[in-house]
Amino acid sequence: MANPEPQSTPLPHAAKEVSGAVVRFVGDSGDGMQVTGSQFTVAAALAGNDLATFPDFPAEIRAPAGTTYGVSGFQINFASRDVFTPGDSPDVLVAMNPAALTTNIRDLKRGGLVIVNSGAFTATNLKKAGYEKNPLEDGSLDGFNVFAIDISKSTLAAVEHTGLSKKDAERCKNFWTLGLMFWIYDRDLASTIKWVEAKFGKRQELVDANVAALKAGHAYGETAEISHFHYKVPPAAVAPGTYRNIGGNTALAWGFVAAAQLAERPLVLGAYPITPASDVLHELSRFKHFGVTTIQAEDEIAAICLALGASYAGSIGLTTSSGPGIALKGEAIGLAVSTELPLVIVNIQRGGPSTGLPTKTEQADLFQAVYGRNGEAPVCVLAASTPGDCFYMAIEAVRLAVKYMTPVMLLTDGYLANGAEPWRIPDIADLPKIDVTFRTDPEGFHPYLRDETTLARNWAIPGTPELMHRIGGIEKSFKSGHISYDPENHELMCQTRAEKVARIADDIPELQIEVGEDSGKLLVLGWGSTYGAIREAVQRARERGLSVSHAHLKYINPFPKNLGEVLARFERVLIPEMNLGQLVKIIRSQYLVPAESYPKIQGQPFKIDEVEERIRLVMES
Amino acid sequence: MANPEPQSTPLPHAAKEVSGAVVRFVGDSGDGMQVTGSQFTVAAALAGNDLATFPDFPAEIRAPAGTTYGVSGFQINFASRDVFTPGDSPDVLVAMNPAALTTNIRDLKRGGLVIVNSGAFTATNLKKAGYEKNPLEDGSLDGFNVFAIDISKSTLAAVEHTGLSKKDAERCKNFWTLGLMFWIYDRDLASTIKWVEAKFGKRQELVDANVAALKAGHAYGETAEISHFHYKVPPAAVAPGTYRNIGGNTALAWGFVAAAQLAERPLVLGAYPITPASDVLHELSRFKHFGVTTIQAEDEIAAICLALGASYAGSIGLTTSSGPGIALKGEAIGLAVSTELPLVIVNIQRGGPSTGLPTKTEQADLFQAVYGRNGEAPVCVLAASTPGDCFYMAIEAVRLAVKYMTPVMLLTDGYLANGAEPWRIPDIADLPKIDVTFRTDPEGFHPYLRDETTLARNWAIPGTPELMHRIGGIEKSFKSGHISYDPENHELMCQTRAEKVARIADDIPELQIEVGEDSGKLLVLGWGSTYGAIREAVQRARERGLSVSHAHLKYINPFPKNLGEVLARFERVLIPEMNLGQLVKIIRSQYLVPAESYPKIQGQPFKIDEVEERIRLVMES
Amino acid sequence: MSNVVPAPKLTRKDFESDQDVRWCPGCGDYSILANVQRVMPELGVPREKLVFVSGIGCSSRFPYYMNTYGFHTIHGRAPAVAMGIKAANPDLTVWLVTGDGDGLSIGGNHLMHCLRRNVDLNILLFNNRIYGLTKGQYSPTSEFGKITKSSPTGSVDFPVDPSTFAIGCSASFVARSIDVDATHLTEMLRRTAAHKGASFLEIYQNCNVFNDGAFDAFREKVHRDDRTIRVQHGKPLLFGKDNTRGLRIDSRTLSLEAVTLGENGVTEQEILLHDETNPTLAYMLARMPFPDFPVALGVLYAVDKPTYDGTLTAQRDASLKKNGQGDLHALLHSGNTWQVS
Amino acid sequence: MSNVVPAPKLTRKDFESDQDVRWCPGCGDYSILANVQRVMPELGVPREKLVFVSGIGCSSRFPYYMNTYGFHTIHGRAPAVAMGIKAANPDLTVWLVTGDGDGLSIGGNHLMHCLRRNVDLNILLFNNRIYGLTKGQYSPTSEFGKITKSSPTGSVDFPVDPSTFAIGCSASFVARSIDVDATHLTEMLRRTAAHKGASFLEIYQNCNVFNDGAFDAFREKVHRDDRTIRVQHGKPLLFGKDNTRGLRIDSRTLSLEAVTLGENGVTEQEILLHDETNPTLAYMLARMPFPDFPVALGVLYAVDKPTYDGTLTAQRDASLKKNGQGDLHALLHSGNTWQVS
Ligand SMILES: Cc1ncc(C[n+]2csc(CCOP(=O)(O)OP(=O)(O)O)c2C)c(N)n1
Ligand SMILES: Cc1ncc(C[n+]2csc(CCOP(=O)(O)OP(=O)(O)O)c2C)c(N)n1
Ligand code: SF4
Ligand code: SF4
Ligand SMILES: [Mg+2]
Ligand SMILES: [Mg+2]
Repeated sequence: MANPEPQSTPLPHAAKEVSGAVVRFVGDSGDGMQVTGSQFTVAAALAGNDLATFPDFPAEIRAPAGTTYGVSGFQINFASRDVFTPGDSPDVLVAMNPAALTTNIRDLKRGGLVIVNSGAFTATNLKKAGYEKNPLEDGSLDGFNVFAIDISKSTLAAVEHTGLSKKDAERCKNFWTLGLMFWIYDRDLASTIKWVEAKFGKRQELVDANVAALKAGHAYGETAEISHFHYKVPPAAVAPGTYRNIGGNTALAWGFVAAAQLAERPLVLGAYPITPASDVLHELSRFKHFGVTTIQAEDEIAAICLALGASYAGSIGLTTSSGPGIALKGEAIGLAVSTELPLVIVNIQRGGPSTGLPTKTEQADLFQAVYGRNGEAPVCVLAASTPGDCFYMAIEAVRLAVKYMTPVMLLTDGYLANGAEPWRIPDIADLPKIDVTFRTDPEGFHPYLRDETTLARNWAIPGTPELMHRIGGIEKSFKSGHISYDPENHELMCQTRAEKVARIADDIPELQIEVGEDSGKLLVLGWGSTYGAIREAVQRARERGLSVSHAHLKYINPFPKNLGEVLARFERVLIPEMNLGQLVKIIRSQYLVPAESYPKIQGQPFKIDEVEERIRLVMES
Repeated sequence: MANPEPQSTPLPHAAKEVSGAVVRFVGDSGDGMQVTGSQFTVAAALAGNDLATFPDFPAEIRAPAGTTYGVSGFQINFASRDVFTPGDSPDVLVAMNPAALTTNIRDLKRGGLVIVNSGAFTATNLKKAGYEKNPLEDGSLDGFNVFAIDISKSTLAAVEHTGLSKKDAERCKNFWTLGLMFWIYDRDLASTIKWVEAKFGKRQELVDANVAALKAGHAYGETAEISHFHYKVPPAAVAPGTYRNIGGNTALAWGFVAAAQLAERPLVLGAYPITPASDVLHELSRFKHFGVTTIQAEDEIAAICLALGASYAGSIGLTTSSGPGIALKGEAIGLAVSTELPLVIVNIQRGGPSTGLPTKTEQADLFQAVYGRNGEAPVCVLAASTPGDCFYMAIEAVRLAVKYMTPVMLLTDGYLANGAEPWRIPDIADLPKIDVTFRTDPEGFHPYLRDETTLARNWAIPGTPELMHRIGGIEKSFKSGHISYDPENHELMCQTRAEKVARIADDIPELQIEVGEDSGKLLVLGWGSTYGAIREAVQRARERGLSVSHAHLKYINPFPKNLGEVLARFERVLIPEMNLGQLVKIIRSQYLVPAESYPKIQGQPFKIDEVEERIRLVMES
Repeated sequence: MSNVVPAPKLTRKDFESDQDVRWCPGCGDYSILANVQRVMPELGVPREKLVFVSGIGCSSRFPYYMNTYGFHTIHGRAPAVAMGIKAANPDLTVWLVTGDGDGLSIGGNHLMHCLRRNVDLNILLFNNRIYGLTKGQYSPTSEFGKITKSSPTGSVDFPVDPSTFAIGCSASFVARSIDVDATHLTEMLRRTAAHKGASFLEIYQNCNVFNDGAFDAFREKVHRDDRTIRVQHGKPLLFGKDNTRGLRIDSRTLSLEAVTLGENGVTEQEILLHDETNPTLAYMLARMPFPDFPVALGVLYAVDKPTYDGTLTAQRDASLKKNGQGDLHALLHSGNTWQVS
Repeated sequence: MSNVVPAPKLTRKDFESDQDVRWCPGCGDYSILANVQRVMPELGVPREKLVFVSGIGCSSRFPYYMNTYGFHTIHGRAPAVAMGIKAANPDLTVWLVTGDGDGLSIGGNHLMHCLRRNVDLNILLFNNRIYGLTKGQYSPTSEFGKITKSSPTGSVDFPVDPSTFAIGCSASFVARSIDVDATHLTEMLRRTAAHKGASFLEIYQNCNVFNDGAFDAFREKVHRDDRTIRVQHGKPLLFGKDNTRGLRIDSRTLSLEAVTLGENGVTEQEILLHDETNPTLAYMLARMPFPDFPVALGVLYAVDKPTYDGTLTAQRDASLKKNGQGDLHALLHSGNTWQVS
């Protein structure tokens, strides 16, 4: 990780082996940084590195060029060892304009490498970015290795032969930059060239221009004084298999497609667009041939109601949204609880309260998930911990929903949604089938007959002869399923619904220690997307000799059966969360342990350093 | 309380002094039981008794006559000592038909007095009530003192002279019954006669008939063998003042009228009808001349949004609803949190989840109140403990909302809403003014400038010159109020909003012990409408020598500052709630005390006996 | 085919559930229930393929009384739930029962979107111009100035006319009937059932407890002929005893006139013919001001239009045809992958 | 009165806030903003009495750019918030800015109720037929079969026409304009401001990022004359270069015809005069199928009707007059009371 090393002067062209690096690409929204980052990612993946990525979009669709709020970024952490987060501070910052530089330079490692497109450092752009002086000239970047290259100009020169207009030609500058970065990290250009060909297909001049820019950038590496910065990151030792890079929202969508196939039932998604959940709708709407029906509803209430209607009719009902949209679904979740229908609700959390920080990440909807409804309305709550895990948790959500005839809330967040990681593609045959049996026997039937073990009521769908029945949100008799206002029956039903969800604990894995011993001084307990940062921080703290372990909750309601025991085996418990301390309250109320909260609520994921530092502080206190 | 005494044979006509009684009137929805109960209540109040009442309506608007689900009831507990609940088991049951008898007889005290209208015990009615045999004849009522009187026939005879149609004449039978009850409890007929005259005013024949029925029933008491049952309940020793009987929803509405006057601001209510909250809308819509504007919105979301709009414009915004409606308001409450506008949300809780038991009471929306929103969205949560207390808590909700520029959620429930108690009318001059100061000074103004003590932002309303500004649900800069996506600023704002609500603890009364010592073996901690039952149960347990005290929370977020200390002074803490244990979880998470839950979720309030029994069990364990 | 045993013919009784009907005695809902149960056997849909979906309100208790599948949902949301049912299984015949509060106050948006999308549902809106279940507040169809518990000095809202609203939402079928007229109502129920797409039937329904007599001015036998017009496709828009009155268009003012045949030389020639497919006429008929004009009952508008669920199914089929049955393995391996061994 | 110092005349600049405008370069929203800022000074309402309320969407960012009071609320709920503001202080002039998604998808119900109630608001609906802020899903006004991220094989929803919807909701003022036509737009903004009650102005607005060219077929200079008709009260419904085309009613079929003057003997006589007060005409104009008919721009409908807030105020005043200022002491002591001493 200790690269670039500004003081050393390795021979030009000799790639120095390093264990990994964190690179951040930043530029104007129109500069194509997301494409650049993705292509760099693919190359790293193909080179066998482990990696994690995170894009950072501006809140505005297309802010005026050159403004600080129009800056778009993409960060990748790739290494020859296991990687769990997109990295804390970049080793390399690629900044395509002054606004990108000013908003990102403070994150760069001291001594890090800065590559800037000096061609974009015009007076206007400097002003838009709020610079009084040109930072490339005023010494404010001292302490970094700065390479100011007129990338715009170099790109124009490189693609001149293609006859593109100046505007179109300049657009290739991200490929020039990518070429240079490929040189620095000794990557193969082939996969990107293939991508460019596929992407621009019929427009040969664009293919030519982008490839020419890419190659020119690459060639530039060889020649300039930048050639000192030439690294090799060997492949990581990862489990054998076929891999792909996958983002959280894609993994989630595919997980639901898989779940539907495993259950051999159609999937009906009711959704209303909202950042950062919309992409799940987009992705699933491509899968009609998988038996997936997506409905863009008029609002979030309609979205959940139609998913519930679909569940009632025997499909797997799914609804996806984010905080404010989930707030609107509360009443209908209650109906799902009362009618005991399977339903999966996904909350891809973003910064709140209210509209909050729509494009930023947060974990502050946990209370809403566990408690946010009128009446005693227990739902099963799950949380995915990495982008790839979204795939498996989607399947798990469906499994539990249909097996227990219950709504299941699956939590992810903006960080998981947009982040990506290499993912070993599972063998379909290894995925366990999800058993769905509809009631068909009229003998002794009523809709609230229950399975003795799971307490799930039977799923009797319209279309089944002789099972005609009526359900609704009014309390029902335990014995007949008819409306009942009987006092004792109401208590029995409330307890039964609670007990049913509680029994899911018998059907889920026990909590494992991810890193460290089974007992000790400190347990760092996390949930959701903080997995990577906590894991690495605990690892590092352990390397410094601290008695600390990491466990991570993917099941929040109910908790794994052994959670109480696990907590009891540690002297102290620290819970880092991207909120003001929600899981910690739930844990305290249930187990009466003085778990300590480490809250961070900045729209940004935890850095490994931050967690490590907090562990140190706690251990010292 | 030990009355009626079936075995004793006091001289007829000599009223025996007893300390109090519980009487329940039950009949068909059309039988006028609510009127009967209310009139009986007024007479008891005028006689100086302390009392509490509870009506029990059927869920159906007007169920077919004679059915069990059409039974309407009214219970009153009146005594010469303090009364805190409508009573556990009635001493006297007045049942106007078989359906009323069958659905209520199991609640009656052993040896209690049953008065039935035998005229309604026809074959059809018996069948509708599910009786195979006539219970008046088959010995199933042995062990009670049963008086089967053909009240229908007696009433017809009594009013014959008025020339009313048979149908109208028979309608007077509730007044006949009331007359008899007045005789039994030695009440004055005057107030009811006055009421009848006012009510039927122009229709003299109805006045005559009802008064005749009343007097006939009264006269009946003198003559029959029932004359053994003749009691006198002396006046209670209550604080001097002017009293009235008041129901929870009325007190709530009047409290808001008072609050608006105390704040010298108009009140704008946005509401959508829902049981059991609608009556607050009905009541407030009569007070236009108090500066109260009520808007029946198209739904609950519109209702809260328009209340928020009104707050923004400088009125006191109020929205009232019940569980499912509150669920719909979650997103907009978040907007109120983010825009830091004063807003009062009242949840008159009913049985859930979903539509649940709409006409029954419950306390299961506490989690929703405290936690039920996306993001870190703290609101102040209050709970009223008696019908009369609703008046004061309404004022308190408004005071805190405008002082702290925060949404305040006030919880009551169906039991408080419909229950009633005598209430000492406060002197207006004693009610503290609510200070409202709008910002008018443009100097240094921005909308999120804060008061240093309360952290409330300044309230700058449209119409104020030079203060034009924009607010919304996106995160704002602490320093300027403009939109801000800055990470540290977001954390600061989240903490500030939390801290602001936390500081309310400095501004509310400390928790008092209602009954018992300041420390000891067991604290029974309640909140909301369980006040009366817990108080009486603790009192009785203490009379049996147990070391138990009662404290009651009216402030739930934040808790009173001394709550932790109070909890620590007791060996054990028991929390009875009409849910599956919600407050108990919040207390445990905050104070890490092993508080024990006593849940009851039957759509019915706790009985004193139940709480007392649980106290006994806990003390023995 | 020859092996299929013909299902025994169902009767009205077969559609009665085992639950006691719990509306107030005298409520208009009883008559609607009876007529629906009467029409059901004619439609030939097996009971297990029928689903009655409703929101919350007196009217929304309807499903409990039908011996079919039934889903009593939450206030205002029945259209969304119904749409989900149809999307999951277009094979089911879905009836939606709602009230003027449920369907037009809290649920107005879902109704609008379900109408414009033309989801294949049979929608019955029981319009009693009041909130029944919550005991008598004014509703979005209550007349301006209505005095109720929540509007003691008169409501300040102008009402919305359900059928006009439906027309504004581009509904493909809009009809109106009335609880007490069994013949007309059953006919309208048949038409509603027959229409493919979102069929919207507004039924005037008397709430004898909280809004008794709301429709007496044209519901009473004596007024019926004069104060209602039963529109029929292709037939002249005549009304009144012996059909002596009629509707004519004033093309200068582009508005309807109620005229009497024979008076001022008016002949039947001038009377408009009803055309179900004409949206403008439907719009005018729906909103004729009473009592200057009669209340229009019947099918105001009916056109064929692809249904939402039909298009969904077609897209599903097309996708299957084009892509074949989805292959999960191929999906997971699509795009860039790499091998680690 | 004579002591009042006349307020200095405001200019467009006075209505610009200190915030950078953050729409995509080229977005139609810029032109609308400029025209609103241009019209504001003419209206003579002091800035502090102006409130701009919006929901969520690109369009809903509007209030941030106006140097007036502004409330950027939550998705779809602006009409309800605005109504609360007017109920609390009818003295304020409230503008509501919404989008086709905000106002017609999630917020359709509030919009409907606000229109039927005739709350005194100026409502601007920016119709770009797309969800802009969430990056390009189809909206309720997108054409059937539209291909977007959420409808890769084409949307299955029939669109709703905002103006037709407003007419179906009994709105008292319905107008339509277009972002690029400053003259027409400012005129419509003036009319919108002048109307007492819920004034509904639909503005076609180009989203050049996600739905570029949505209105080109009639927005482009070359097509403007032929493919739009600018309706004006009392004037004949003429359009086309040199006004050679016009709209005529076919009273047999009760429908509009687009005719060419001079062709088949058509004379100007036969051309309909526009009548803003005729709901039927408004309905027909709003929903004319394009491109067989031109797109109608202008005030389609405008009638006077009591406003919601006006009636509220009147009731408040009447109650004060009747009951006097509310007396809390008397209220608490009303009914049965008793004395304990
Ligand atoms: C979310 C929610 N809000 C309010 C209610 C209370 N509520 C039940 S039915 C109803 C109105 C019923 O009116 P309508 O739809 O006209 O039906 P009717 O009873 O007149 O048949 C209301 C407001 C509820 N159940 N849920
Ligand atoms: C409750 C909620 N649901 C969804 C969203 C996401 N969202 C924001 S704007 C928008 C649609 C915007 O479309 P439109 O109103 O047409 O405005 P435009 O951006 O096109 O101007 C959506 C779905 C949200 N902010 N809140
Ligand atoms: S309240 Fe009205 S609508 Fe409801 S059941 Fe009774 S009569 Fe019918
Ligand atoms: S996305 Fe479209 S509507 Fe939104 S600002 Fe950009 S161009 Fe305008
Ligand atoms: Mg109704
Ligand atoms: Mg739009």
